[in-house]
Amino acid sequence: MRLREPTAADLRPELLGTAFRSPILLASGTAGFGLELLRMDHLDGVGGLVSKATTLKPREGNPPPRIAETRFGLLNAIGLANPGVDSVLSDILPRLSGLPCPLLVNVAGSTEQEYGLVVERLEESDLPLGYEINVSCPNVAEGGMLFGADPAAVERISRRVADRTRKPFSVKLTPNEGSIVESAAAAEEGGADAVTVCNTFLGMSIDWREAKPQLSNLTGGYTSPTLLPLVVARVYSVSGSVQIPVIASGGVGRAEDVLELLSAGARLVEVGTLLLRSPDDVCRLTKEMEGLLE
Amino acid sequence: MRLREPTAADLRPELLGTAFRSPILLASGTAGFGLELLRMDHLDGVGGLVSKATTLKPREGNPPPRIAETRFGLLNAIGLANPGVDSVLSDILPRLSGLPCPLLVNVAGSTEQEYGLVVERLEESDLPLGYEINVSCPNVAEGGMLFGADPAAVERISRRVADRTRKPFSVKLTPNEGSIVESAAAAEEGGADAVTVCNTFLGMSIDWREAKPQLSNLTGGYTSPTLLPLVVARVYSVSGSVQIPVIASGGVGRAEDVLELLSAGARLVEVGTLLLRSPDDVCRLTKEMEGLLE
Amino acid sequence: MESNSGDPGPLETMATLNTVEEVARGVFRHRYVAPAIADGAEPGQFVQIEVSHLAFPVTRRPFTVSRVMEEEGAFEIVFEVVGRGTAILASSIPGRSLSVMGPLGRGYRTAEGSWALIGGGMGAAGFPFLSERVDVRLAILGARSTEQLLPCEAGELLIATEDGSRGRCGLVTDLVFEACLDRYDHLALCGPLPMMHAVVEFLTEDVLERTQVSAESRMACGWGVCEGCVIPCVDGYRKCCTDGPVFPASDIDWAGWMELCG
Amino acid sequence: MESNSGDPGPLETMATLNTVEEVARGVFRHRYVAPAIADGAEPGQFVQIEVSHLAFPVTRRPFTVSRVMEEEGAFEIVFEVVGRGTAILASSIPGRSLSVMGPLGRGYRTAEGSWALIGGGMGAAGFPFLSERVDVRLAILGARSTEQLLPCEAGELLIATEDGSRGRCGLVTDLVFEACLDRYDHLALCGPLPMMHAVVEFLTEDVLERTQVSAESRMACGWGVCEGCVIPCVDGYRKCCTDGPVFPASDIDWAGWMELCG
Ligand SMILES: Cc1cc2nc3c(=O)[nH]c(=O)nc-3n(C[C@H](O)[C@H](O)[C@H](O)COP(=O)(O)OP(=O)(O)OC[C@H]3O[C@@H](n4cnc5c(N)ncnc54)[C@H](O)[C@@H]3O)c2cc1C
Ligand SMILES: Cc1cc2nc3c(=O)[nH]c(=O)nc-3n(C[C@H](O)[C@H](O)[C@H](O)COP(=O)(O)OP(=O)(O)OC[C@H]3O[C@@H](n4cnc5c(N)ncnc54)[C@H](O)[C@@H]3O)c2cc1C
Ligand SMILES: Cc1cc2nc3c(=O)[nH]c(=O)nc-3n(C[C@H](O)[C@H](O)[C@H](O)COP(=O)(O)O)c2cc1C
Ligand SMILES: Cc1cc2nc3c(=O)[nH]c(=O)nc-3n(C[C@H](O)[C@H](O)[C@H](O)COP(=O)(O)O)c2cc1C
Ligand code: FES
Ligand code: FES
Repeated sequence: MRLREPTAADLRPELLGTAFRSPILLASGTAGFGLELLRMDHLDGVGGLVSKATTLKPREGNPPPRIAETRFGLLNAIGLANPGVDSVLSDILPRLSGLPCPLLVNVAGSTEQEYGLVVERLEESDLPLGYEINVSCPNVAEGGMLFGADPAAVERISRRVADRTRKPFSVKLTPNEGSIVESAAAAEEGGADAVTVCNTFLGMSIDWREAKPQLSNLTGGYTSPTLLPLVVARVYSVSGSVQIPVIASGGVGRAEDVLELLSAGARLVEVGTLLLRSPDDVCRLTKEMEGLLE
Repeated sequence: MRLREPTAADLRPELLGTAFRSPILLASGTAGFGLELLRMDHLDGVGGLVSKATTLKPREGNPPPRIAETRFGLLNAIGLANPGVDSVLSDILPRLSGLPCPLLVNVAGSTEQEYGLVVERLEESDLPLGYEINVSCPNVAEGGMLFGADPAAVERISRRVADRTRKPFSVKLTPNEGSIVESAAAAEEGGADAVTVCNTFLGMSIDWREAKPQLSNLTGGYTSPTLLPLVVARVYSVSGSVQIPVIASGGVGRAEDVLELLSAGARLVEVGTLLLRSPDDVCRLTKEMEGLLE
Repeated sequence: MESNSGDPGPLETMATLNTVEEVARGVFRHRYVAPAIADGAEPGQFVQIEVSHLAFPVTRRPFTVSRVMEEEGAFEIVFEVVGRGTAILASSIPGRSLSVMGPLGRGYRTAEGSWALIGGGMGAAGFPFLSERVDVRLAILGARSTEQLLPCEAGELLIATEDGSRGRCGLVTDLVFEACLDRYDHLALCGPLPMMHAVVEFLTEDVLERTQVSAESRMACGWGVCEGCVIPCVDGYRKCCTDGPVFPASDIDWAGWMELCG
Repeated sequence: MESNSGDPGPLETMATLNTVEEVARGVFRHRYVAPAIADGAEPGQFVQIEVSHLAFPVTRRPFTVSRVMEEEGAFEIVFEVVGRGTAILASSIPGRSLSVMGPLGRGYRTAEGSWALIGGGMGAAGFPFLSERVDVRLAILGARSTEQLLPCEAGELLIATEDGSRGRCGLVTDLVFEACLDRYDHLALCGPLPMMHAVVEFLTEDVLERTQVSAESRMACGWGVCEGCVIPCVDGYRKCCTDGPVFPASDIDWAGWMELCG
């Protein structure tokens, strides 16, 4: 895999059967299901939106505190809180018809079967462009990152999904366990149309004076623009070892960071923590990249 | 594993058959073999020193550039440059008799055998307190992190070392591949007296305008005080799953960070990147911790 | 879930810091000019302030709207320095321009009738705004010391300070236990969780039904997408930022909340 | 490996920035009071400056000692703003106290006889100090423009600027190709790698043997422990920070260095 010099064409990528107006995707868990952003009229210049994880049954998520800010980043242990696929189908997707960009539904499960069942249900709606299969959540006791660390499980889950949809899907991998390169190859083998590199790095923060964890779940996913070099390395390694496109996720704090990830081989780039802080900043990224490439 | 509230006693830890005057160790690769610090009279308040990796044959290391500073941290791809065990024995260790703190020699190999051979040779010197077995270097093509990701290899290498020395040794693990908890258990099973959690996280930085990597080796080890939460999480997980002591390595930027790692379960804490910047700052850590614990 | 109500939703605006006043040691009142926020805010709503344009802290910080001056297009917050973000904010000088998101959340259901307000520490920050919109007959306020007491307009004002420097020497709860709260049509309660819990434990079922609580929680987004800020409620977790921050007191699972965050 | 010579080795000292001068656009001269460094420094040595007390950048930045004023206990550096670290340094105001480590590395072997100095851009930063210690008969200096030219004391001064604003319009190398360098007992060469490589390619074997090169490399520690700063030499990699930064020109593997870093 050679490094690429990003060009204007990379800002209008065509993949997954779609012409995206920007390589920026809003990362799962940081854009809800898009309703808030739709209300805020805040989706200009954004290429697409990845929904909060959707599971078969509604999930309450982990007990609070679920959020802790550290000196240089953010820890979260939401635990896949979501209303469940029935409610997503009946209450949410119908309200998203005005969405000005494609939607990928992030799908999670605590058993391998569950992934297939959720996708099967979601096929009832035409709205989603496709799916992001989350085998990498660091914040749940069952499934999550344990699947992602095992290439055989990744392949089986990918196959299950591929058997149930003709829509494109990406498999979101974990950087915490196993080999991300092997898991990416397994996803490709199982029929994935893309891989997302990667979910959050496992982190923890302790109030040592009280010997108390900052999160009720003890550990969480750590996000920060300081992690960009870790994501660049993994995007580069995976891009060099699979044929399917790579979606980068993690570490973007500014337009240059997106260009660096594109140079490393990413075709689309998710932005999460920055979106929580400022949807306006995220909407500006594409314009800023255009400026940088001039 | 419960979180601990660090006390003054934790600042004078007793383990590996030794009473340390401080929990601070100087991390491998950031203190050379101690000669420069000895000359600078700069080892007060430091609990011990871990040498640069030592291999059987001299190693030139990777071509330059080996160092790149990113927005929030440092990338290095030194590639285990060292003069080889013969020279360490004949030229270096004899000059370290004045070292005011224990020395652990960091040992690396490109084959499993090599670890045993290097340790066998180092046994000729009484000077080292023991060894740190580096199965986790991210910057070499052979061995390195590939061993560390495979619990069976970790166990075999540990056993080889245990068979050749009665001195204590720690096995330094990788956060990049495999399961650090399983590798730690394998090290314990193989006879390790401690585990070091962990070596550097694989990172990469690209000059996207030129499509050029910042390091000749493309990827390197990324270090930064911003990674503390990642190390805290791994120290906590490993501490809860093995009986042998855990030496933390990574992310320390200030005295509070050391206390957080002690709270997570570490008994000794290595400091690397901060040492490169300021030996004085590192020497002050122990005093600062005393102040914080008052 | 948020209703797709057609209202444009919260905005990110640049607000200009206009006046800074250190009202007590470590407690600051800031006035910001930001007409979009001043016009739309309701008592009990909050804003999310980007305290630094640098990379850290990575999230905004939430503050209750303490008062609005619609003619000036300005709003005020009152805050205590408790950590890094509030320290940076406190060091701002007038003229500084900051990104502010808001107004956010659901404020008080401002009904007719008589109100009693109970506030501990910075919990009273939003009372000035509320007391402009409802008929406040009684306010019971507590603070560590007279210095930290926030002002509040009310027919009757009862005060407790921990050091006895003003009013009763003790806690807000001591005054609450003595007050005749059944008299009032509505109660507003805001303060540290243990204090609110103690008050709620004491209230009769009947009064509890008429009590609204302004809750706090660690927030990442503040606008409903991250699911980070949940408060244990009787029907499950509810988002502090969009379901609240003001909740009917009887909706909250007080025992659960105390156990997790108290 | 460093020799265990008994000398106390480099020190970390607090240095006070005393004078700031913008000698050309984007080029600054800083004078720091730090007797421990001023007393010990030799021409060609460098210092490592902690440009910020904040967490970032995580390493110091290396600068050649441009001059020392022993009576004042001060030393000077001259630097160009090329990135973040130099930008922070350039924004410092007199009176600021910074942590400086030094003097570091091996400087010029300052032998008797006549010297010729060849410097490109900031490569000439160390020449003032060197010219106080040796007999400089010729200096050939190049810069983008007259603005960026650094001063240098020498019997004869030849200048080239890329924009022709002073001296020859062209590169230092153009002047070097015409000069009679065999005449001088010692040569000192410092500048961007491609420029130094072009000069070295042109020198006769004989002159090359009398040439010393002040090398640059990305450094993490600057005091010999990290092995990060190596320069390809004929006998393998050598550390720029402790084996150099000044090397005999004939020790360097020029082709190898150009290929990797040119
Ligand atoms: C809806 C809402 C309205 C608020 N209104 C006010 C107000 O009007 N005046 C005021 O002084 N404070 C108010 N707060 C609390 C204020 O947001 C926190 O004090 C502030 O975010 C702390 O930031 P920091 O960076 O200084 O502290 P940090 O360094 O992040 O943390 C310091 C301490 O504060 C706690 N903390 C951090 N964030 C929050 C949070 N969001 N809520 C509660 N505790 C937190 C931490 O757990 C820690 O113990 C409000 C909070 C919420 C959620
Ligand atoms: C021994 C030595 C002496 C030096 N003396 C001087 C001097 O007297 N005057 C002067 O202006 N500069 C000198 N330099 C170069 C100076 O150290 C760099 O310009 C500075 O470190 C750049 O820091 P930055 O944070 O501004 O740049 P960054 O933002 O880190 O990088 C900007 C650019 O500079 C390059 N760079 C970064 N670090 C170095 C480095 N250590 N050496 C060479 N290039 C680098 C990067 O690759 C990048 O292209 C010297 C370097 C060395 C090694
Ligand atoms: C609050 C929060 C919630 C998240 N929830 C999910 C999730 O439900 N599913 C998922 O695949 N990733 C989830 N993520 C991970 C993000 O999608 C993204 O991969 C990560 O934040 C890295 O990108 P960033 O550095 O831009 O934040 C979550 C991240 C955050 C911060
Ligand atoms: C320049 C450099 C060289 C290193 N070389 C080695 C090495 O030879 N062997 C090893 O086990 N770790 C090596 N490391 C890793 C450090 O020992 C340490 O684990 C790492 O830097 C994390 O600690 P820090 O965050 O305090 O820097 C090196 C790190 C750096 C920065
Ligand atoms: S803070 Fe993000 S949902 Fe409330
Ligand atoms: S910069 Fe560390 S050895 Fe030279």
